[in-house]
Amino acid sequence: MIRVLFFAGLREQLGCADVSVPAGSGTTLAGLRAQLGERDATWQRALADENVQMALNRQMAKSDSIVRDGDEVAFFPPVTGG
Amino acid sequence: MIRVLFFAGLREQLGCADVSVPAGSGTTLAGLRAQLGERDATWQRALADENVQMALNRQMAKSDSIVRDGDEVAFFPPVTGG
Amino acid sequence: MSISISVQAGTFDVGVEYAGLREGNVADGATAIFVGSVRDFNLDQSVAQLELEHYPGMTEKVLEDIAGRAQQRWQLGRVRLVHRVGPLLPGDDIVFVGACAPHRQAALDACAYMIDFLKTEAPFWKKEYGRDGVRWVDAREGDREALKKW
Amino acid sequence: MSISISVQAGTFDVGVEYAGLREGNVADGATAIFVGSVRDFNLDQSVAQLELEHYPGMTEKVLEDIAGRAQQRWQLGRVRLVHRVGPLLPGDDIVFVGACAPHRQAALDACAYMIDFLKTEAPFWKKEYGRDGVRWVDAREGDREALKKW
Repeated sequence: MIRVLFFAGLREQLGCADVSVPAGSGTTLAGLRAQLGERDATWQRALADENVQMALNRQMAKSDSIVRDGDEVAFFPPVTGG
Repeated sequence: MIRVLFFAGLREQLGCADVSVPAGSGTTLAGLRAQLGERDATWQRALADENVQMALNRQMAKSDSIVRDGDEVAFFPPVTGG
Repeated sequence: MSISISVQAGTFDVGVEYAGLREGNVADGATAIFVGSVRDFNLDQSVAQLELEHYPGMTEKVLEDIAGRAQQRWQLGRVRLVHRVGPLLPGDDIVFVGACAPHRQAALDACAYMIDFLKTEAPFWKKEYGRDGVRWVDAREGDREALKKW
Repeated sequence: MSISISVQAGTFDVGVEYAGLREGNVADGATAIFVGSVRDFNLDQSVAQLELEHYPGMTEKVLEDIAGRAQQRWQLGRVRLVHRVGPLLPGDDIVFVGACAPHRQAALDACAYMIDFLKTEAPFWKKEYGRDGVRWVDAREGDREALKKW
């Protein structure tokens, strides 16, 4: 399984803090994101936002990163700390 | 009169923290410095050092600044605070 | 060459943090510190309270990574990063960035570098509770711009 | 927009200085601080003690002038400069430079600007009492160089 976390405004938009999805073979972050977007119109719209950033195993990651079984993925808006 | 102060290494070289000299008319800082240098070989050498800096009435000043009666002049090595 | 990171709900004491950077440290003549605090307004919306969300686990990792990169780039002594999470009020301190170095330029540059990257890489999000309602703070374009100098 | 300057023999407390910059100040989200301390060696001569001489009256004037120029150049809130004089030991703090601003870049730049100019304009002189004798510290060429960026 792949654990997927959502933070801040994105979490509120989805009404969801985390989901677990089965690990497909050779899935990229972009693929996982598209797959999650198929859930419904809200998820589609929220995850289509090009500002949404991605982390793979707690490191900033790009769309073409490969996601493997046991990985932790996160989607979130641009950070605003400091 | 013009009050002349010396600081740090220059004060130690001269063995003198301050002197008062009569105000000449139209004296510049360079003129005052040359005049002080005539005291003896030690003063000559110490004040000839091009690193020596000058202040006029507690502001950094240049050689061509005019010195007037009642002014406070200072000569000192490059500063090393902070 | 030590790095110390804290992500915490409670406040921090700048005097105590400074003492931690300096104690027994006579090799480093320079210490640079940046502290970020909650302003009472942000883009014209008066702010009554702030809520800082973060990504536990990733936050600490990113802060250590930023501090480590600074230590590779400059000759630094101790480095300390503290970031608060949870509810905050106007005037409260949010973030402490401190760097010691033998020379001042390294300490000052490293301090500026770390807060610049913290602002764009560390997974914290601010939510403002203001007179006009609740909203997530938008990322500033200027924060991305600021990275270009490094 | 206030400037506060102290030239003093006694030590300063970074926590207290920070509190003075921040108290009741919710307009400025950023505070940058630089603290200079006595290192235990300088150019390979082990330093046992330092004596800081200054030019009373001019010192305060120059520090106020430097702080005033910083306030003209950047949008700053409170600015605080403290410089110690007299005998100092390794590890002792010598100088505190603090600047508050609505935005971090102004606070960081102003802090770096003020310590850079303090190093070349403020009439302080360091005398080192070391293992190998007593000597006046030479001005560093790098300190003149550092001004070019402003």
